[in-house]
Amino acid sequence: MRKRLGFVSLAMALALVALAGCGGGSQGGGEGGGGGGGSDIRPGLVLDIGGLGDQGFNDSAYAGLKRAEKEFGVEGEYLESTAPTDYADNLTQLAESGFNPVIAVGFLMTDDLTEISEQFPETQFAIVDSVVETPNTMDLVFREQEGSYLAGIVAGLMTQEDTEYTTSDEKVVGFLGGQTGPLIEKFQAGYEAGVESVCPDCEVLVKYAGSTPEAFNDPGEGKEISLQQISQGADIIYHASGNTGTGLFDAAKQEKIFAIGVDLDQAKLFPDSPILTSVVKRVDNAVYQTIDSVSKGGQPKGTTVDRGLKEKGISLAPFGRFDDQVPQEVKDQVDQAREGIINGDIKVPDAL
Amino acid sequence: MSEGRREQEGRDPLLRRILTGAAGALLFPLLAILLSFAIGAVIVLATGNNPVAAYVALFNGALGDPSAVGRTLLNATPLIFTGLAVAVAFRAGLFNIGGEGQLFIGAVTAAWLGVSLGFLGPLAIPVVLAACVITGFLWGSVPGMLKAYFGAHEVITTIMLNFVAINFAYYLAQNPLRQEGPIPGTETVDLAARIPAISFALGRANYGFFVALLAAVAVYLLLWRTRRGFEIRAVGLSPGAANYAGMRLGLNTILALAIGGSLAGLGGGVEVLGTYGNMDVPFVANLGFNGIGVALLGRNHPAGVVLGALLFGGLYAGAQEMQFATDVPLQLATVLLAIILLLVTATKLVEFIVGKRARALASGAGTRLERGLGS
Amino acid sequence: MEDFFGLLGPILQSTVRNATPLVFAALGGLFSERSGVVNIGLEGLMLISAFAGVVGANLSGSAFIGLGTAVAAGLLFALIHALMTVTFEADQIISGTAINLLALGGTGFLMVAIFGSGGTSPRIEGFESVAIPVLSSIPLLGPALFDQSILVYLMYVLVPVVFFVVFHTPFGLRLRGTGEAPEAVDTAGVNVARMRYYGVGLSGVLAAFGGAYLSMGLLSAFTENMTAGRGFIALAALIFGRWNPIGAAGAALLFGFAQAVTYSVNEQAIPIEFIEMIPYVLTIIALAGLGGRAIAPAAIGKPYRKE
Amino acid sequence: MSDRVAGDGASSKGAPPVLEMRGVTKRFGAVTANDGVSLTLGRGEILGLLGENGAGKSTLMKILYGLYTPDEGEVFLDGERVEIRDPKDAVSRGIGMVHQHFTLIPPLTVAENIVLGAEPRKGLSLNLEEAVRATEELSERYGLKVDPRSRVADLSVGVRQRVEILKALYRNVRILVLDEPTAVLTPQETEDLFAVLKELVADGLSIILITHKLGELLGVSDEITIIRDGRVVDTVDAADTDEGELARLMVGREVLLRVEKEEVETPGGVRLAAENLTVRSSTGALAVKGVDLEVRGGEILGMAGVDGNGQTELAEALAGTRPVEGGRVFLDGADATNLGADARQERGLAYVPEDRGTKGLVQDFALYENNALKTYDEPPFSKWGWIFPKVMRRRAAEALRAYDVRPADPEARAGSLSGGNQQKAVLARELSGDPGVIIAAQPTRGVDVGAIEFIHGQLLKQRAEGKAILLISLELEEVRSLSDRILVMYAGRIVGEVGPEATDEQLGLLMAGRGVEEKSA
Repeated sequence: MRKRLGFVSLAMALALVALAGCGGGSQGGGEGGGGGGGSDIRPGLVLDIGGLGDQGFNDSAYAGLKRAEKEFGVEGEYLESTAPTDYADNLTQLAESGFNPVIAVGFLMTDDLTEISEQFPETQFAIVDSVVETPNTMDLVFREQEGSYLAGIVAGLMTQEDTEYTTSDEKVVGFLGGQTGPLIEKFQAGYEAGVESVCPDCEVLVKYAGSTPEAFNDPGEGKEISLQQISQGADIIYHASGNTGTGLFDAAKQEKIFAIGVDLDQAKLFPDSPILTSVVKRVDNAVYQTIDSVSKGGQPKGTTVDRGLKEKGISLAPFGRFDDQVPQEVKDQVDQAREGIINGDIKVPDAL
Repeated sequence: MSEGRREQEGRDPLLRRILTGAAGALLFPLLAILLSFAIGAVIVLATGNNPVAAYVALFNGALGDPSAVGRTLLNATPLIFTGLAVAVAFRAGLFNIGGEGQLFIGAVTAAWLGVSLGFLGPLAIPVVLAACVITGFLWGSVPGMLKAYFGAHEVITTIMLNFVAINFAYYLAQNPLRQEGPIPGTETVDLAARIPAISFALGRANYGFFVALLAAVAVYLLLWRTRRGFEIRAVGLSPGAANYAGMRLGLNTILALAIGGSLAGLGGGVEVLGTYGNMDVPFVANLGFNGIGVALLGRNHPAGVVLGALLFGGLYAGAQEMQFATDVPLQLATVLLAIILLLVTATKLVEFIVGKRARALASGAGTRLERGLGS
Repeated sequence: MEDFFGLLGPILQSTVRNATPLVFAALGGLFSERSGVVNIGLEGLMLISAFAGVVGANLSGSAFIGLGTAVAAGLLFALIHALMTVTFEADQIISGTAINLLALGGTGFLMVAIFGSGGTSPRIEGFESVAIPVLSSIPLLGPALFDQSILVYLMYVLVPVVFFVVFHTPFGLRLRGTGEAPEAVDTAGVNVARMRYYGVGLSGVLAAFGGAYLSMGLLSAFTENMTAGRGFIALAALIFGRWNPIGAAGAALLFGFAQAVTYSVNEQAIPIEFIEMIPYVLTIIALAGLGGRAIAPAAIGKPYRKE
Repeated sequence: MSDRVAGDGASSKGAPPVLEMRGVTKRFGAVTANDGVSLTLGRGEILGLLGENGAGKSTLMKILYGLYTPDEGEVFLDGERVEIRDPKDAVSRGIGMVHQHFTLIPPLTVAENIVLGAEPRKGLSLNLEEAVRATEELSERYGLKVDPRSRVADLSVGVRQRVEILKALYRNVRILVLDEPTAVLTPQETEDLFAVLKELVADGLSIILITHKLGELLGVSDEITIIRDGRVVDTVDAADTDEGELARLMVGREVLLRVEKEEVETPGGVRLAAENLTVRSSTGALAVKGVDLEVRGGEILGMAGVDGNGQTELAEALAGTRPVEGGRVFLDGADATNLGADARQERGLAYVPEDRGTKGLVQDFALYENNALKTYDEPPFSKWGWIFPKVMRRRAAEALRAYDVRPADPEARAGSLSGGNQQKAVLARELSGDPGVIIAAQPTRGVDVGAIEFIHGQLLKQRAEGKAILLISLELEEVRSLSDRILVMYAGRIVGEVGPEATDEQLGLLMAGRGVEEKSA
């Protein structure tokens, strides 16, 4: 009995391999097409550690996939990674099975993708937050510092106001980073420059949660760091720390200060926390547009798509329910700065 | 009565030999594996999935085609090392939970020397791996010394040292050894100084697997063919008798943990030179802890460790495919492994299932009364 | 330095918060180990309870019902450990390791099954801080000790209660006896297996309070692997505290303090990796220097067989 | 406690016996430990249960105490058939047991140990004052002096035994079983114990006294039931029998109680000596305090004493497995104080440790590995760090045959052998290297009679070959019959030297430390 089961599964495996092999060249699958036209594409997503439910950029990328699936009537697939060992396997698996495009969500996959994209020259790859120098990999990078600069302006001005959540007596704001490294330092640099531009004597408290990826997934530490910063006078804290930031939201709610979210419009995700605004990074758009461009056909591309405020890849979320607590001049200053960045008058630093 | 006893004498050794032989050694792990798969099937059913489909996918992902086999070998390789690291210490009566940290020490050593000795080409490989053995040895000796000189329990110290080692390795990887660019990690070792892949069909599986097999053979020889191994086993089984026989308990404690450390360290080196080419932050996760399971499943015997590592490696490789082909979450593999571990030493339970007869045979020696065979 | 004193209040407050789950888990471990069963699975017991608490609170909308489900889950997993080690004579350390793995894999699995994705659960109503009038206005110590979640107050009560139970009740006498010399307890007509079930079961209940505090007191959501090694530190606190509730609580406070300090150490001064090491290095030093010679219950780790 | 009905011996005739066991059979796997055993215990009676080690005495008593369930047979209490499920059940039926290995919890106090499982309460809490009071009352009533508040860990074995008896009395026992109670006592302490036992039976208790020592039963018991190979051989009236008959019944053949010892002309030179030797025990206390001794070639020096008076530490210090605090050790005239066990062994010292279970043998090693436990690192077993199991096996097979170890299978696990064969395996290893000096600590403890004879024969053979032998034993009979001279150790000191003709009384006084007072007086 067991023997037969083994045989059956082996046979199935062979069949699967055969199918995948044939399917590689010409695919005639015919789901009725949506807007884009090319319904024969199968987008695949490899998510980073943290995976779905991080209420940050994995979720955002997944939302982009969902949107593409709906609009183009295609059926995509996503794979979660539990360890760095998984990246290569996941990417290979998708490419081998004929998925196209294959999108690596997260800069940690840079090395693996460089190798694998060379093995599958016909497949369009893409990577979020990193640059891979192969002719068939699109680099989906963002100028996070631009949005962070706007967040800095909001923080630097609001800490001088008296509201339900801020007091004017101490000019201290906070920054909560996830894993130390250049990516998050882009956020920090933009934020600090933004604060500096409107409040030169403001103090920016900076603390990172750690040097490992767990630093993106440690709300407990996020909360403790936030509470420390609050006790040092911070009444508005911006985080770029993934799930660690949920600890900030807890602390903000408890101590009645403002938080600034990241990646998604987190005020919508955490309605009970005082999240003034968020620096939204449209990973979903990047994913969606990549799928869209593949669906339009043509050779795989190796371009770098750099998105900032101008390309609407980065934006500052609306103030939402706190809108009436934000004075008009703050809103004006934010708008001016946005203009300035888009037309190049303001140069935002991208490193410390 | 005496007749009955003689009959028993004639029959017992044969049966016992069978039980302690290959079949006997595999009986408990195999039953544990089967049972856990049965429990896993119930869990899969409860989540509204088809367990047959899930297990077929699991099997395919582990052994279904050459690249699946390659993934299994790739996953198993570091687990052989960390499993051996646990097994050697276990033979000395010590519980080494520090495999993770020891592996990181070896890995960061390889990441550093692999780059700086890259000019040596393939010659660098043995040099770098030897260095990993040494740093792993030194790091592993720390809990040994803490135990021998201060009486600090190795279970706690090895766990704590894991955190220290990982943080230390990450510090080196992110600061002095840091590569250019946005990805936190060390520079990549020159391709010439890397452990080559076995064949294209097997994917990224590399000759590191054979290094692991060699390490298993070495551990076998160490334990059963050398003076040191004799001492380690004697100390592990009976510290009192070992001390009485003139063996130094402290020294053997330190050495057993240090040798374990060197094995895990070598594993870290093989991961860097073979699989990854450098040490990124984050690096690998849970290899040390899974090594415990591998060692226990393999009854702390090198051959068993290799088999256990292949099972673990296969399960993780298969889970990937399972996640892909069905809606069963990846974590089922971890759950299955946990259940296997839970059951594998529960001798009473397995005896309960197999029946009292097996139990009487398996523990026959233990229940024999003092008078036994002599009078 | 001046900065440090300014921070002392928040650090103390943070110390109590950090120590609370450790104290719960260490007290739990105390019951288990005093009965002769090593409980390296505290980590897993906390994790599964943290998860179950959030599920319970999410489904019912009540934090107290969540606490109930947390305790139920902790107890259930502890009883698995007891079943394996006491009844089936499995190795205690291995069973504990398996419990940890089961909790890690199980919560990950159930996150997907219940909430649709891994990572972080939806947020729930947790236990808010409740300031105790008068006491909370004592300078420095007041906010640290008396402006906390009710689970923290529960912890304050439990330390002396556990001390009383272990050292001044017939149950405690039997429990200690079981961990020291099970054959003696057995011949005195006390059921060794039952005492060990009680000990391990109580460890599940207490660790569950610790887990619930993490996901429902400290935070208000469950995150995968949110215990992050606290179970092991609790174990170290237990050993450092010499299997005495007061000592274990003291040790837990020390570790909590070490952790709290890391939040305010400036990473420009010391690389962040070294700051992260502080609690672990402290534990090793404590074990080597003081706790190493602590004598564990004599029969710990050994299954009791009636020949 | 106080509500026990005082003994009324008058009604004991005619009433059913307090305890009757009928046809009790217990098997372990294929081994039958008890085969249709029957015995009867009358009220106010002391029944001696005599048998060799492994004859099945302890198994029978464990059945009575609910630790084992019998496969066949019945147990009657006061004529009523009962099934005793567990110790709790046994206790509630008035059965108490003082085990051979004490079942006390060292870190707890005497009172805590006594009340464990039947604690007096005050509300929720443990009423310790009441526990202390009850202990004091019992100890006064039966003359069993103990301090209820002291920790058991700090007590001597004799006192611990009293605690065990008090523990049973606290539970209102009617039947008290004592398993080998005299093994750890001096002759005087034994007499004291028997006096207490007589007082207890006068109070209405019934007692079963288990022993393998022939002599002591005659003085104290009313009837003696002899068990051999799991079966009852006979039950005799203590008044109508003698040692010879008991020995014959117990062993099943005539045994020579006296060892025939050849005269060795003149002892040779001093081969092992200790000079003002001071040694600490594992707990850090001074266990050996300034011991001087000399053992000459061709003599057996006996070392008598109650267990725990420093003999163990002395032996370990002489053998090199325990560090010396002060003083010196000489082997064949050379200072060996700073040599390890290994080096001493290379100079011809053999050591048979008292605890073969945890010291002499690695239970889970095969016999060939145990046989090489000390010489694994020497040729021909080892070269350049490698070991050669084949050579080990061959040598072991020879040694095992020569010392009559059964089975003589080098692959057999040491732990699977009987006590006697384990001890022979130790001897095979220790003596086959032709050592010049032999330290034998408790070489016959827990060993069957056949093996005892063999071991004694081996020691005498070594003596005849001119070896120097230090024999440490708790069995006075053994020391007396084998030794040329006897030293008595008490509280870490040598308190006297006597010849083999010394009487029990002489030795007993020394073992109780009385000799010290005489000396100082």
